[in-house]
Amino acid sequence: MKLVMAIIKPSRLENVREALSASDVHGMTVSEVKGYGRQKGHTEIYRGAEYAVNFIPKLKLEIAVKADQADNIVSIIRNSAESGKIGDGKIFVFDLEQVTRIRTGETGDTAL
Amino acid sequence: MKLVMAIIKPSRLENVREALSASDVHGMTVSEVKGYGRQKGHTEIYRGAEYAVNFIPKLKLEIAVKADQADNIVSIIRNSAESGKIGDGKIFVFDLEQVTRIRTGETGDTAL
Amino acid sequence: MKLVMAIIKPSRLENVREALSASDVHGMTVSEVKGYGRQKGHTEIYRGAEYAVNFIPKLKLEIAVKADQADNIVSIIRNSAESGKIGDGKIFVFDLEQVTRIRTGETGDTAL
Amino acid sequence: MTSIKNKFTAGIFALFAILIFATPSLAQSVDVNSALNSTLEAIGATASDAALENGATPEEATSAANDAISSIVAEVFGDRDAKIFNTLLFLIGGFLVMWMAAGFTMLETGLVRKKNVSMQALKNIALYSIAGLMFWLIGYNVMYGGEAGGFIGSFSPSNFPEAGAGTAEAGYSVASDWFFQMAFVAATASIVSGAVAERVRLWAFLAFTVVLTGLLYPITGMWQWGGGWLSELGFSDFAGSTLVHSVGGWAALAGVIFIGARNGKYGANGMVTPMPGSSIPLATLGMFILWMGWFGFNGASQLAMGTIADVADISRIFANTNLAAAAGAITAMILVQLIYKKVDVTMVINGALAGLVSITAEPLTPSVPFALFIGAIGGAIVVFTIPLLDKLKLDDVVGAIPVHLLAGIWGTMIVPLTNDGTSYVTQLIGISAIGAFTFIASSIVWLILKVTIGIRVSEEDEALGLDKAEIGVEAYPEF
Amino acid sequence: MTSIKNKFTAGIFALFAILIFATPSLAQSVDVNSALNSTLEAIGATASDAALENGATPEEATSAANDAISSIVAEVFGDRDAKIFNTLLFLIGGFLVMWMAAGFTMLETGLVRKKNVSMQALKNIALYSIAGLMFWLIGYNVMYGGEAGGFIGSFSPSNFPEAGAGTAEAGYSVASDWFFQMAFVAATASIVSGAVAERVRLWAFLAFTVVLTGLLYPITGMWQWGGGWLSELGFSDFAGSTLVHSVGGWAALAGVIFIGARNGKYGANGMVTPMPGSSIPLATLGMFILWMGWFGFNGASQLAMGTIADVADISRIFANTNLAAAAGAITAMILVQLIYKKVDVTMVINGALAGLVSITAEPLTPSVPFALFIGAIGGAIVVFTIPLLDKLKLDDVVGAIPVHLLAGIWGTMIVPLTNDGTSYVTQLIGISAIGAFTFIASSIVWLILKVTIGIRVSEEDEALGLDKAEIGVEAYPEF
Amino acid sequence: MTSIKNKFTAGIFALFAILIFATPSLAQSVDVNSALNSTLEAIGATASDAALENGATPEEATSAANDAISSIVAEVFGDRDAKIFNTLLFLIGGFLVMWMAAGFTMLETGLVRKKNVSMQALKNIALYSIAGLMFWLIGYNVMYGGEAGGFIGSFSPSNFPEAGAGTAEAGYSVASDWFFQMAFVAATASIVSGAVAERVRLWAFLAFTVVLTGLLYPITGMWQWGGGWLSELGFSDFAGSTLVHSVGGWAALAGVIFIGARNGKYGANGMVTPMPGSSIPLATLGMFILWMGWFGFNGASQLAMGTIADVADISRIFANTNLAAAAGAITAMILVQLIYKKVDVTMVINGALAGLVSITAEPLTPSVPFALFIGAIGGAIVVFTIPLLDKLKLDDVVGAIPVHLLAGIWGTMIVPLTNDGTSYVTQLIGISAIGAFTFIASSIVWLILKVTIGIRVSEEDEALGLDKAEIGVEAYPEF
Ligand SMILES: Nc1ncnc2c1ncn2[C@@H]1O[C@H](COP(=O)(O)OP(=O)(O)O)[C@@H](O)[C@H]1O
Ligand SMILES: Nc1ncnc2c1ncn2[C@@H]1O[C@H](COP(=O)(O)OP(=O)(O)O)[C@@H](O)[C@H]1O
Ligand SMILES: Nc1ncnc2c1ncn2[C@@H]1O[C@H](COP(=O)(O)OP(=O)(O)O)[C@@H](O)[C@H]1O
Repeated sequence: MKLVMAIIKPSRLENVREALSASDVHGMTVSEVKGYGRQKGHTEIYRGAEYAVNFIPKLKLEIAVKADQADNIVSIIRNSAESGKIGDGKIFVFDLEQVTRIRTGETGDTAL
Repeated sequence: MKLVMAIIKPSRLENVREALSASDVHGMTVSEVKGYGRQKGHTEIYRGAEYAVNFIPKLKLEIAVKADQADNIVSIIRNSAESGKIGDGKIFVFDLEQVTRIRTGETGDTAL
Repeated sequence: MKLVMAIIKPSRLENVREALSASDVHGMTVSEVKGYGRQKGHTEIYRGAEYAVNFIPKLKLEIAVKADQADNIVSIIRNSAESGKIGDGKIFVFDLEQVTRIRTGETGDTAL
Repeated sequence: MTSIKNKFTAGIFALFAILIFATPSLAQSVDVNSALNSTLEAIGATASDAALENGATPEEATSAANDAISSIVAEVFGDRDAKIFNTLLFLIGGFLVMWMAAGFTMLETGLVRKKNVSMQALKNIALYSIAGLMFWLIGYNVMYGGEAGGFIGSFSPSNFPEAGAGTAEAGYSVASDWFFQMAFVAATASIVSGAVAERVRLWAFLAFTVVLTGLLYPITGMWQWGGGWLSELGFSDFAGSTLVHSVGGWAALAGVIFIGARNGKYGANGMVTPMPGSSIPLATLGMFILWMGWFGFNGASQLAMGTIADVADISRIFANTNLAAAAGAITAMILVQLIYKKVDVTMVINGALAGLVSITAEPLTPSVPFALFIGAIGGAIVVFTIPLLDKLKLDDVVGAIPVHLLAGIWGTMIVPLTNDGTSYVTQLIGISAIGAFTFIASSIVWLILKVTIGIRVSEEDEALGLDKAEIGVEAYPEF
Repeated sequence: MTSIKNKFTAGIFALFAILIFATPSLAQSVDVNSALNSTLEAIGATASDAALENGATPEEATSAANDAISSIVAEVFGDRDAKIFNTLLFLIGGFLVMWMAAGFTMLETGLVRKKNVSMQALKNIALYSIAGLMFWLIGYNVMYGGEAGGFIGSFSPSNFPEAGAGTAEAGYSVASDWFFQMAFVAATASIVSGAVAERVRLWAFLAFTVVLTGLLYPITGMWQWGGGWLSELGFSDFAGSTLVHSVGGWAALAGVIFIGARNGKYGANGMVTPMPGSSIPLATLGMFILWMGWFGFNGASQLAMGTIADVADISRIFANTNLAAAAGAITAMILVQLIYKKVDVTMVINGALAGLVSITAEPLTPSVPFALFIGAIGGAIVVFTIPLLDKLKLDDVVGAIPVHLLAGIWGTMIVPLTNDGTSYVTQLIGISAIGAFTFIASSIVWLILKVTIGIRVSEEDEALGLDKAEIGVEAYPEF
Repeated sequence: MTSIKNKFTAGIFALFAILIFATPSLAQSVDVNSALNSTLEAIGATASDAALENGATPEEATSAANDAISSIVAEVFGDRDAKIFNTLLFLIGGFLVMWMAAGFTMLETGLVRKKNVSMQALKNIALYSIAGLMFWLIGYNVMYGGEAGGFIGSFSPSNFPEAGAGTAEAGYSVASDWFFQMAFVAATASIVSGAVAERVRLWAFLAFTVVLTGLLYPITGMWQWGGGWLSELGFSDFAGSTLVHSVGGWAALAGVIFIGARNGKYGANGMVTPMPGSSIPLATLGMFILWMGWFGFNGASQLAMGTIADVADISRIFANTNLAAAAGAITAMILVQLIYKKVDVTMVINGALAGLVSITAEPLTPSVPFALFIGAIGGAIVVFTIPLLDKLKLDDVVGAIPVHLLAGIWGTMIVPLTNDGTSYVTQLIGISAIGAFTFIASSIVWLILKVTIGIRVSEEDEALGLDKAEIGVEAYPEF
């Protein structure tokens, strides 16, 4: 199994969620994060003093999938999250050794 | 070493924390997340317009443990987080290559 | 590629960010978390009743880097995040199988 | 003689009529004064004629004429202005006490957890609305429509004089008094709302509010302010430490007992799990709003502002009220510092409010040192009794019982210290009678609601938070 | 006679002296009293001389002089106090209506999303400031400087009497009236601010505010309150259901149409995506502030407090205003419970406000049951029309159009039910004329702004939030 | 003569009877009226006797008696009402200025970081309480108990007339004046609280507050408002640009210097790290509360409302105060847009407040264009001096020094422009004397506190946040 972790723009969440639910994805976990990459922060003024806003709000999606689904999921996310502008984010894939569903105790692919 | 990542219901946190501290767990990191899985969201009404609440608040626990502890920790979490109702959450296990304690620079198992 | 995940004290963020930008790090994702480890919580009083504050606010940094950079990044974080006091945090390193830049579709090292 | 009397009556009516239609705003003084002048002249002539008819000397007649004129001038303007001042006092006091509804709302939304904030806001909007409705429908007449020494007034809606009728026989306009008194009953219901927060069912709470504001509060109110048996007995409660605050506190206590504590609040071995409020600044704002509103609450309870003595008394009440609150806050602050080493700001907020409740039974007679003493003890009461209630597993979310019930009893009991016309025994009788009635009647209402529609949300809804469960709108929604 | 005259003079001097030392004003007493003195002297002498010339006896002359003096004394104090009361009414009413600016700000910052909260705060501070400036610069005279039956006043800044001049010929001080009326125009602009929130460009909105508060509101205001053609026709709008609230609503409607809905609000197939407000407690606080301020809004629109009849009417207005709001809130609460099974607190907030708007056109004549009815229908209007507007894809962020425009029309149309002096036809004419003028004129202004500086932020800025895009300061910053 | 006297007595009894039944006060009328009665009788008799002794005819004597009585009737009601109006002004003004304590609290909790919000709330509750206590204990008499031209008053607690005593010799009730003045001293302490926020030790700050409100403010207050040397010199400060705002500003400046900047605020090379406030809506609410309260602050500083001239002046003050604030806000808004391209709402908030502070030294004499000018410069001052203070590494968290000290100096210096009775030199002397005294005395107090109990929290506690370190209660707790 794989864990697909995507950093996306907050405004793309609905798009991605809809695209994924059309595919075979059973669940997802989302958290609010801030980040920077190519898209550097910008300077802001507060009470006359300039300061750097280094981090830009993003959302982090974590989706556990069967190993063979990973590539497909990545491309679905890529397509639905893309706005073409800098700061669109990244998709990371990790190996996921084991999954347990708390309610039933099922493990492995069936627990996804 | 392994990283155990669990998505649980917010109301089970105290339970899980107590169960874990009774075991050999030295630390834990928690974050607020939202998610969906089998437990889909529900519809809500705001000012007369229906809308889907797709994500439900959950907590994410991350616990780094020695490789051989992982199974035990998973089952402790499973037992203490279970409410038997849909939406109880999932436990993921990842391989953890390296750990460093910032304060001392220790690495590996002793850094946990 | 590796994912370096660091739990640090909130007050050290600026320090770490500056140290990293001096190195070859292209991006970072930060989230607010709470945790405990050696540094246990403390008790607090609210309206005359004592209660345990078990979790202490921390920040979690996630940085995807080329495999050979990982050790260097870990030591930069270690040095810049250290305050020498308990609760300084931990640095975890995971294997990162694949990276995709959403905007361009680039993958692998060039997507970092 | 009859013709003279008739002339007089006619003259006075004419003068009144002129005043009503001409004086106020846009009409010109010239008209007013020429009309006024001839009216006065007529009155003077009539008086003088009467005197002469009665065999007075011309000098005596002149003097009689002038006396009549002087007296009518004094009556018309002195009385008019006094009545305007009195009514104005009720209006200003009224909007200040109405404003306390916002104060309770901010205090209570600040002290409940994030997931129950919208519900608390809704409950407090609803209770203020219901209080107005019920107090109009029956409350006011249950309270003020009874006979001296009685137990209950009459059951009928309030009636205000027609537009332009301009009657103020009581010395003030009836509607202004209604408005002022209505805001008091709303305060009583707000007290209950805070205590039973975070687990009470919305409609059950509102049903209780209907009975409390339409019936329970007005009945005990009748006993004292409605001129009933307690007032005949010599009980004294200037602005309602007992009639408003303790009544709210007793109703809250009954509610807390019948509804039970929030899940997870009390663990095994007397362990208490605090559930910190969602917003300290809003709770602080609520306290300041209440503090401000209290100048209307206590000050306008002087009930008259048409003499220098009255307005000076109101000033004295303002100063005492303010200083009792200050003493309550400072005492609570020092005590929590000494006992707990940190200064829990919610205790200080409660301390200030307890100071205010304590001085409410008698804000006029105490000299400042006494006012400070009364307020300080109020502040101490909350510091010591809030943990005590937790020991008894009485889960009062916002501290309503210590602040309003206990400090209210204290304030009422201490009245005889500075007010010679009162006695400790009578005060005790009043407190006990009102307490017993309110606690028992409230318990019955809560019980009936419990066995019928239910007074507590499901465990699941409570865990989820009432905002999601019953309102559908989160107080502070996220992405 | 000289001796009498001398006596008189002496007496008047005594009066004069007493007044100087007894009337505790600091600076102006001397002027007032010397005026008083010479007036009294002249009146007494004239009356006495006239009496003697007409062949009166000395006694009769004395009596005539005394009568004249008595009446002038009555005038001076009766009139003085009436004028002070009237002015005081405007001052108290004024600060209460000014406070509504804070109410609108809290309501609207609470109902916009987190990312647009600072912008909403800024817009509302700015509009209140601009309203004051423009209403001074031209608005007040456009509204009140015209001829009876006319269409527009004059274009000139307001002028207040010099310090210490103490004139109050109109029955009140001019500056107090200006202050009170200024707060009304600010309310009108606040209504627009809420409706077009979350996407309007700051400076475009402020430009619109300049025209609205300097010109549009004053023109239609002139037609009625300025004594213009509508008032001659017999139109009736006591405190401004139409003149203030509907005018704000029409301007808002034009704005909403020209600016368009927020991105993502309306999807395909009539799908509506709610965008929940950032803070329910702040929205609730805003409602309570507005409710409080409304006592000034409606109460002080009685425009006079110098007679018992006036102050009794104000009291009646307070009671009716409060109960109409309560009825609006309760009706909305019951309806949303029945229709949606949950009680959306923002609907209840809007319901209370709609009750207030509804009663504003005639808060005096209705008896309580009528006031309740009027308010209740107001509450029902918001429950049914808020979703309707969404069907029409009119994106009104805070419900300004249902609350202020629709309930405003309802309140104005129902006036003849309780006020015999009015007719449904005239009410309809007034509503239509004012609505047509305001909607068309506002549309033209919005259109000009649209094609010149632009009225809508970029899509990107809208997604980012106006706080970051135009203000640079987040409302609730994080780490 | 006896018959005349008897007639008189009868007439007076009539008057008396009328008063009893007509004057709608509840308790005290009898006393008032019996006093009134005997006074009238005595006056009538004396006047009549005097006339007879001077050889007047009985008619002349009667007339003299009647004149005297007429004048006393006029006095009684004119004076009674004037005193009631004056006292009412203090009471209304007082609760409005008291409300500013909430305004400062909201402003300051909104502008400090999330981790220090509870502490800011606590400090402001505590300082308001302490201000009341200290101003009663010694402050009021230090300020008002001195001799004309003096430097300091006496050291004794305030004493208010007994309940029902009804004295108002000063033209108003003493307690109402105390209440009003007490709210001013609290405002002064609130200013300091904001400047030294986020790092001052709680108990050190409170100790400073004790000295400031009991001693420092009252001493310089005595110099001017207490009738001391500055007032003899001709210094002019209507409502306290210098006496309240600059005094607060000087004390804050001393505090900021001795406590030092927040850790991390100033980096190497003049780098400034902004620390954005936790809640813009609360800061905005604070500004609106202050704006509202300022009508009491400036308006009631007219000190009298018993004549038409007075109430007209108060109206003028309301209009000027409002427009100066508007000008301050708009000026700040335009300037930040021009300079920084974005409109920092916290600057606009400070701009409005600076406008208010600027007009406070003379809100009466300026015509509107001057008031706008004075306020606008105030707004400009904050925009330019806030970054300047950062250059000087003076870390003033909420902008208290630019708003209250600098705009306060500006407002005081510009008084002679519109007020002929004042001179620039005298204004400068007053500003300097008060500034020097307050700054030096405050510095000494801060220094003593620094070397004894310490005025700054540990670096660790500062990083953690004062809410956790000293309060134990987070302002917005999470899971
Ligand atoms: N090396 C990295 N490690 C972790 N997160 C990253 C990394 N690079 C980018 N991110 C995350 O992805 C977001 C978008 O990246 P950025 O480089 O700005 O956009 P793009 O990928 O379009 O060039 C960043 O805000 C950050 O949260
Ligand atoms: N495939 C998945 N990837 C990531 N997170 C998931 C996945 N499935 C479920 N989750 C997380 O676990 C939570 C509970 O899962 P759910 O399926 O609703 O309950 P249950 O496991 O009891 O059936 C979700 O809200 C989500 O946060
Ligand atoms: N085993 C663990 N798994 C996950 N997170 C941990 C673990 N141990 C510590 N942490 C995180 O690191 C933070 C600091 O660790 P702690 O042990 O308190 O400090 P130190 O490393 O200086 O001894 C904790 O608050 C927690 O968030």
